[in-house]
Formats: sequence, structure tokens, C-alpha cells
Amino acid sequence: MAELNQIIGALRLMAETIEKNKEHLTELDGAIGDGDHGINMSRGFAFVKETLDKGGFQNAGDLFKKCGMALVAHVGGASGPLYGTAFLRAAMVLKDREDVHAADYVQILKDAAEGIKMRGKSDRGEKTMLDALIPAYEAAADAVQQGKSAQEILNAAKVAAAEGAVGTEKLVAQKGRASYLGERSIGHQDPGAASAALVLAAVADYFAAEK
Amino acid sequence: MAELNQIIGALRLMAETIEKNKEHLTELDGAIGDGDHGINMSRGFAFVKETLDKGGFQNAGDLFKKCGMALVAHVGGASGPLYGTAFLRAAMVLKDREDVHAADYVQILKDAAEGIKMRGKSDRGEKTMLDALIPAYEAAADAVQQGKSAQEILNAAKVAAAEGAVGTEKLVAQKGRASYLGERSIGHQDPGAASAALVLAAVADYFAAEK
Amino acid sequence: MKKLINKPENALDEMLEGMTKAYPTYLRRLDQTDVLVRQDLSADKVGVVSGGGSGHEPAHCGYIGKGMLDAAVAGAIFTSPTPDQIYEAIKAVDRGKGVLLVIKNYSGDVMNFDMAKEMAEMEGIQVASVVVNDDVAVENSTFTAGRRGIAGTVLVHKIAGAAAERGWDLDKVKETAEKVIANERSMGMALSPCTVPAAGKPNFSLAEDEIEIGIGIHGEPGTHREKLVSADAITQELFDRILADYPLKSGDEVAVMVNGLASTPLMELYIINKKVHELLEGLGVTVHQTFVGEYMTALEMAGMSITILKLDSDLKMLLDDTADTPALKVIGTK
Amino acid sequence: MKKLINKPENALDEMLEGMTKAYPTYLRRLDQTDVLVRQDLSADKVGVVSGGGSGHEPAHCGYIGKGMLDAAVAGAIFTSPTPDQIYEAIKAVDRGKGVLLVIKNYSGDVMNFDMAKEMAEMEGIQVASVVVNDDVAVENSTFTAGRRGIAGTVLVHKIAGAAAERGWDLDKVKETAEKVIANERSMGMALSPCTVPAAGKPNFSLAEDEIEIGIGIHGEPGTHREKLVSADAITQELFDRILADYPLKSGDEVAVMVNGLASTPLMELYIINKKVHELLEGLGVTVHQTFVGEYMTALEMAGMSITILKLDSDLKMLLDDTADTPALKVIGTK
Ligand SMILES: Nc1ncnc2c1ncn2[C@@H]1O[C@H](COP(=O)(O)OP(=O)(O)O)[C@@H](O)[C@H]1O
Ligand SMILES: Nc1ncnc2c1ncn2[C@@H]1O[C@H](COP(=O)(O)OP(=O)(O)O)[C@@H](O)[C@H]1O
Ligand SMILES: [Mg+2]
Ligand SMILES: [Mg+2]
Ligand SMILES: [Mg+2]
Ligand SMILES: [Mg+2]
Repeated sequence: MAELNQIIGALRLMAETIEKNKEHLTELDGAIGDGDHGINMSRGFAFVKETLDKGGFQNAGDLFKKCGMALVAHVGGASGPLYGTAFLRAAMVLKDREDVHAADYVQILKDAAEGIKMRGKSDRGEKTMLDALIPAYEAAADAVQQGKSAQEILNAAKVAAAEGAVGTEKLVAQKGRASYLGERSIGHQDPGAASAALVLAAVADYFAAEK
Repeated sequence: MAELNQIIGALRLMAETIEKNKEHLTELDGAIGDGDHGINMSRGFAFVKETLDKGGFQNAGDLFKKCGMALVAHVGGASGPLYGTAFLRAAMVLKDREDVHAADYVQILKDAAEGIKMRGKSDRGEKTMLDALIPAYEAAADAVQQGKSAQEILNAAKVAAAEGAVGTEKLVAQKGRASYLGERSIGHQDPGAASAALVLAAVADYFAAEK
Repeated sequence: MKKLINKPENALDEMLEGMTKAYPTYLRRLDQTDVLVRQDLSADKVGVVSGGGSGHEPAHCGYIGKGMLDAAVAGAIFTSPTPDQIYEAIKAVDRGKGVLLVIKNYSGDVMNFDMAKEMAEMEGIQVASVVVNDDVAVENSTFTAGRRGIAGTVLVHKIAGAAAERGWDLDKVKETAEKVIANERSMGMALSPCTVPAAGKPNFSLAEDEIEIGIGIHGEPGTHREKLVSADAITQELFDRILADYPLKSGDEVAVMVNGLASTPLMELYIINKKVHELLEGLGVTVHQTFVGEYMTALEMAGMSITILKLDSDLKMLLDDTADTPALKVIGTK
Repeated sequence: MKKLINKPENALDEMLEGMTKAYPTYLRRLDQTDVLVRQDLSADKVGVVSGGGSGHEPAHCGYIGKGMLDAAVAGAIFTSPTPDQIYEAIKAVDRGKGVLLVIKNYSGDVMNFDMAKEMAEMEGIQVASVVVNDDVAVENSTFTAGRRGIAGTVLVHKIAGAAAERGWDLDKVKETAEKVIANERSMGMALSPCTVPAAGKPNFSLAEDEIEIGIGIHGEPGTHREKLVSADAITQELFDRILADYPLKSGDEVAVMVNGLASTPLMELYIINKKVHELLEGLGVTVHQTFVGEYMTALEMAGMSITILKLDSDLKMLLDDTADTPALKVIGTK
């Protein structure tokens, strides 16, 4: 069970992780996109951090809603509405809730993926962030089924997302700018999948460190 | 004494010399001008050659007039009107004349320089073609005074023009594009002086080879 | 890459200030936003709003004015603007007749504009949108994101803007914009890459004798590379690709746009235009109007695109209507 | 340097063909010449003719049309046109009211135009000429060739063209042009050199962190080099030089032109324009009209120039008059 201040801590680590990987994400995007994914994410998460600093959250839902609005209003590009949508879906799962459970985490991953699919008119296998997020959801759901611990669930999501991100290398992009490259997109990792894996890794790592 | 076909021969060598030195002249102009003097002169002298090929000259004056018109109409830039004026002045000296004498050559150099001064509102010492042409005129006039041979007169003009051209290196440009550089023009040879020296060298060399 | 800027993070803001100062009779900036709005907003017409990432100047803010856009939203460089900004633009220009959004087909633009549209609709504003996808370099397919929108977008601004200026209703303005989109095709190429100021280095490189064919307007890689050949040969290649996708026949009338990506001199664009006209003449196609210049650029990239728009009598009329904007002026009778 | 051309020796001819095809309602080419002439030559006005070397597009042929030029003569790249061509232009536009020649101050241009003027005068055509020398980078002195003419030339075209269009006589049109020349100053800088196609290589080089101040529009070296600094600092430097030569005081009204040399993106020109306006505001000077764009380029050079023209009521009126040309349009009341 995670409390509000822990969730805030995890979101802080997320922002730091993105900032640390800004150049890496931008380089990935340079190869098959327009070379700004790291810049976009870093700009957006700087505002998430500002939101966290301001504080005054009524509950976990309110926290995610405010962070989601920050992402929607400051990332821009394709990733802005998508990450924004993901956070706003999380906010709906956590509406009026003070604490968060492992089952909520699985629900958040599920609803976030659904939100992205709808907003992006996209699906798994099209070389996007969904190729990190959907496997992460499935692995987490599996772990819950198997009665794993909360930390194991978070770790399962982290590992699956990372594998999913690496797996995008062999895919042909069908959505986002990389799709203009067609076959030439093969051999490059999708920047959005890479950032999604980083985001989920930050969550697992935060709680692992808390122990 | 030179006959019409010899003058034509000398003008052909002039055109060849310019063509051969096209890049060199352009490079000189690149340093302190706009890097086109060789291109301009080569374009103009190609039309002089065409004029010579067409033939049908009534006399030496007619020959120079037609070549002068070709230069005016095809060189452009600063050198076009100046070389054109020089040739048209020569045409006036040789009006209705079948052959040309050493004294005519001196008169042509004098009138050409006068014509250029008037058209260019320029004078000796300003780092232009006049700094090759005026010394050439003076040396040729001197040689005439001293009763030198025709070939010696042509050679005197050639040598003085070449020295004058080299001498422009130490001058500050006051006319033409190089004047915008002020003191920074020092150390570079004036492209127009260089081409004037080549033109006069071609005349001397042609008659020397004829012997 | 040397740039005449101050700090990369201020470039967008300073650019918008520079535009506002240059064209105070045409446009003003909405407070606290990156939205520029037309000064003399007419009370009685459909609003036309566009926007996108910056770095394509004069697009889109340069097209604000009579007969074209009522507002434009400027995103960060090469990054779609966010929904909140677009929403402000919609609110600012709506006069109760509804607002048309002209969107270039990039996932980011489409999603951000869609979200803004939803926000405006929740406020009871009637919003329609069209998505420009003129770039034939990109394979079109219902399974993918589809074609990009490039320079042809400016012709949509021109014609939809004229339709709105004539007082046509939202449905008809939208329909007209869609006709332009259906009738136009573009394709581009690049001689050199460009550098996003915040990134600090170009995102691809080309050898001294290489060009990239099928490039977009964001320094994205194109479809393939080849050796630099003559202007005529390159023009022929792009033209053939355009016509393979949208055949023209003798008697057709078109508008032509030869658009410079930024560093390519106008002289070279005119040389390309000569060849485009010759190719069209060869087919018996008449050119009603030609645009040669920098309409939709890609930072400092060298290269160009060719756009061909097939016209009918309505489109001709609207193309010839007066446009009075900083970047595109047509002196028409209406 | 990669160029989108066919053969260097055909570039000028193909460019003129490309312009003629792009703007058939504005201009036509005089047979066997490199002269473009306005289509709707008015029967009853002073003719205005300009020209110069090519490589400065849209100057000068792009300014042919109502309220600006009646003809323009295009020389080889960076090379003054020849007298015979200029003479043809004069003959083509003279309607018995005389012709004004607008010449940029380069030895070559001055001499070739002078020769053409003499040829036309021998035919009984009344010809006046003005020589534009707005570039303060060059020391002015009666002993030297004097200052160069650069982007400010376009404002002479605009205002002299409007005066002619209003039916003013040759003396008054010339006087007006001279007033513009007396009241305007410019200064430029470059970030990169340019390559004359026939020469095949750039005629100077700049390090990755160097800029050249006081550059002209022909790739000529400028007055000095310095390290690349911020856009604001560069703008301040050029502005100070202009004002040192032509002081302005509170209450003065001016027109501003921020001219791109070719490869500098419009975004950067807007950023510079912001600073120019701030500097003028700081002095209490009002900007009546601003021009930001590529008006007088230098092949593919990166860089820009700033021009400031002090206005009086006549100049304001003429600046605001309608101009309808391919490259500069003003929608005025006259
Ligand atoms: N339709 C879509 N559905 C899901 N993800 C998408 C879609 N379009 C783009 N993305 C994701 O967004 C990432 C690119 O984000 P970013 O570079 O910030 O935006 P932009 O492409 O606008 O520059 C891609 O790597 C991809 O993962
Ligand atoms: N006013 C002048 N009087 C005499 N010679 C001049 C004058 N102006 C220029 N020149 C000569 O012309 C040469 C440059 O010619 P060119 O490069 O062909 O023309 P442009 O300077 O127009 O490019 C200079 O080197 C100089 O010798
Ligand atoms: Mg991107
Ligand atoms: Mg020269
Ligand atoms: Mg982007
Ligand atoms: Mg020259």
C-alpha cells in the first residue's frame, strides 16, 4: 500500500529519470522522428515537478489530475496528449482515494493503455509507447494473479516494459513520425516506448529503495 | 608597323591569355572584390574572339570598335565599361587606318587611360587597372623618345604594366569594390591591374613570336 | 550551426514578440499564450484557426489576416502546440458561427487539436476540423498515420480563409477546405539538414554530393538518398511522383507552389518553377496561379517542395480573392 | 556548395524564364535580352528602371509592377548588366515622360547605367538617375567609390515607384528618390559566405564561431570579424553604427527593414526585429512600417541587414500607397 507522499516521491524520481535521459531520448527520436522527444518530456516533467512542489493535493486522484494537466499543457507533440491521457486515466482510477494498492496499479496500466489507444488510434505492434505499456500491464496482471508481492508486481511491469521497448527495434513503425520511414524504421528503438519503460522503472525503483 | 591580320593575331593571343588566367584573376578578385573578374573578362573576350572569327573589318579602327562593343556588351561589372572604353578610344585613334605604328600604340595607351579616368572617375594610385596602364604608357612614351625599336616599345609597356600590377599590392584601394575594404585591401594585387598587364603582355608576346 | 538567437529557450517567445511588433495592424498576441490573433476580427464569419510546431515561419502566424487565418497557435520548435493554447485561440475567434481548425497530419497535431476541439465543444462552441496530408512521399494507408501535411497547407489557409471571408457557413468552409486537400499533392527534397536550437546539432547529415528525397519539414529523414543531379532531373522526379498519385489531363487547371525550405535561394526556386511549368505545358495543363517563395520552411534547411493543386471554378475564385496577411498578399476584387 | 541548378552558365536565363512563367500577369521578358518589363505599362507616367547583378533575388525583377518598377535589368551573377541591355529597358518603358534609373552604388553599376543613359539621351529620351548608397559599413568620402547600395534600395523602388504611379513628373520623382536615399542607412553582417556558381567555391570562409560584420551583398569581405554573440548584441552593434551616422531623436518616425541575406530563417529575423523595435522605442522613435523578410539577398549567404529610413508625411504617404509586384505587395488606398 502506498500513501500520497510515497506516490509524490515516485513521481519525483520519474521526473529526475526523464531529465537524466533527456539526451538519450532525443537521440532515439533523431534517428526515426524529429529529434525532440527528450526535450518534450523534460519540459513536461519539469512542470510535473513544479506541480509537486506546489503541493496541496486533496487525494491521489487530484494529484494525478494536476500532473496530467501539466503534461497535457507543456509536453506538446504526440507524447503530450498521450502521457497526459495516461495520467488523467490514472486520476480517474484513483478518484477520491488516499492510498493506492497493487490492484490499482494494474488498473491504471490498463486504463492508461486504453486511453492511449483511443487518443492515438493505435494499438500494440505499431512501434509506439504501447509496446512497452501493454506488456507491462500484462506482466503486472499476471503477477497479481500469481499472488506476488507489491514490489514484485512493480518489478514485473518494469522488466516487461524494458523488454517491450527493446523489442520495438525489430518493428516497422505504423504510427507517429517514424511511420513515414516505413521499413527504414527497423533497427531503431521507439523513443516513446523507451520513455515509458523509464517511467515504469522509476516507480519500481522508488519503492524498492524505500524498503 | 603592324597590319590588320597581325593586330587580329595579337587580339587572339589576348583572348587566349585571359582565358588561361581566368581562375587566377577570379581568385585575385575573390580576395578584395566579389570574385568574378576572371569570369567577366573571359566572357567578354570570348565575344571578342567571336567578333574576330566573324571578320569583315573595314580597317583597324573598325576592328577595335567592334571588339570594344563586344566588351561593353558582354563583360559587365566595372571592367566592362572600362575595357570597352579603352578599346573604343583605340578605335578613335585608328579611325580609317589600315596599319598601326609604334607611335599609335603610345597614343592608344594614353587615350585609353584618359578614357578610363573619365569613365571611372579615377586616377593613378587608387589601386585599379590604371596603375598598370599609366606606367605602361609612360614607359612606352619614354622608349619612343629614346628611339627604341617597335618591339622594345611593346616590351617596355609590358614590363612596366607588370611592375605596376605587382605594385598595386601595397596600395589602399580607393575605387571599385576593393575600396570597401580600406586598409584591408593592402597586400593584395588589384585584379584589373593584373588583367591589364596580361593584355599588354599578350601584345608584346605576339609580335615577339612573329619575328 | 550558427544561429541568430539569444537563448534557445526564449526563441519562440522572442519570435512572437518580433512578429507582433512588425505587424501591429495585422495581429496581436493573446496574453500569457503563444497564440496570435487577427486584429480586425470580423463579427460575422466562421473563424479559421491553424497552428503547429514552430520553425516553419512564416507558417502559420504569418498568414493571419483578411482572407486567411483568424488565429494561429505556435508550438515549441517542431512540436505541436498544446490543447490549452489551441482552445484559447478557438475561444478568441469564435463569433458564434463556429471555427474551422486546419491541422497538418502529424499524430501530435491531430491529438492536441482534437483535445482542444473537445474542450471547446464542451463550452458550446461549434468546431470543425480538416487534416491536411499532401505529402506523397509518404505511403498512404489506413493502417498507418498516413501522409504528412506540408506546404500545401498554405493553400488550404488561403482558400478556406477566402471562403470564410465571403461569409460561407462552417459546413461549406469545411467542405471547401476538404476539396483543396483532396485535390492537392506535394513532394519535397533536401540538400542539407537543420538543427533544432535546443538540440544543438543536426539530426542527420548528407555528403557534399548527396540529397535526400521525400523529406518532410522537420528534418525527419526522407524516403531515400541519391546523388545530387540537375535541378531539372530533381524536378522531374518529384513531379512524376506527384502525378503518379494524382494524374492530370490536358485541359486541367492548376495552382503551383514551389516552396523553399529556407536556405535555398529564390533563384534556384525560379529555375525549378520553369521546369514545373514546362512539364505541365507538356501535358496540356494550364497554370492559373503560381507561388514561388518560402511559405512553409524547416528552420535553416536547404531544399524545396513542389505542390500542385487542381482547381475548379470555385477554387479559382477563392484563390483569387484578396488576402491581406504579412506573408501572403493577393490583391483581388473581393 | 550544393545548388539546385542545371548549368551555371544557364542559371540567369532559366531564372528569368522561371519568373516570367510564375508571374505572366506582372511581367514579360524583352526578346533577346535579360530585361523584364511590366505587363500593364501605364501610358502616362514616368518610367522607373532598376537592375544590377543577379544573385539578389527577388531584387530587382521581383519588384516589377504597379507602384514600383516598370523594368529591371538582370546582369550575370554579381555583375552589373551591360549598357545595351539597360538601354533596351529604358526604351521599353519610356512614355515620353522620362525615365528614372535607380542604381546601387557600385563602380560597375554606375558606369554601365551612365553609358546606357548617354545612349538613351542621344535618342532624345529624358533620363534621370539616382545612386543608392545606404551601407554605413563603408566609409564615405569623396576620394573613394563611396558607400555601397544594399537593401535600402528596395525602399527607393517602393517610394519612387509610388511617386511615379501618382503621376509626378521626372524631377519630382527623382527628388523623392533622393530624399529616401538621404534619409536611409543600412548595415549588414554574415554568418556564412556564398558561392558564385561559375566560380564553384566560396570566396571567403568563417570559423564555426565567427561572424563577419559590415558585409555587402556580394560575398565581399566586410569590415571586420568577431566571435558569434547573441542576436541582441549583434543587433545593438549594427543599430549603433547606423545611428552614429544618422542620429534619430524622440518623436521621429521611421520605416524598418530587417533583410535576410538568404539562409537565415525568418524566425531569426523576427527575433532581430524585436530588438530593433525595442531600441527605437527606447529612443522615443515611432515605427510607421516594418519589413521583415528576404528583399535583397546574396545567393545562399546566411546573415542579415538592418535598414532604417526616416519618414516625413510625403514618404509615409508613398510608402503606404498600393504596390502590386510579385515580391512586395502593399494594399493601400491609392
Ligand atoms: N498514435 C500514437 N499512438 C501511440 N503512441 C504514439 C502515437 N504517435 C506517436 N506516439 C509516440 O510518441 C513518440 C514521439 O513523441 P514526441 O517525439 O515527443 O512527439 P512528436 O512525434 O510529435 O515529435 C513516439 O516515439 C511514439 O512512442
Ligand atoms: N572606378 C574605377 N576606375 C578604374 N578601374 C576600376 C574602377 N572600378 C573598378 N575598376 C577596376 O575593375 C576591376 C574589377 O573588375 P570586375 O571584377 O570585373 O568588376 P566588378 O568589380 O564589378 O565585379 C578592379 O580590379 C579595378 O581594376
Ligand atoms: Mg519527436
Ligand atoms: Mg569583381
Ligand atoms: Mg516533435
Ligand atoms: Mg562583379
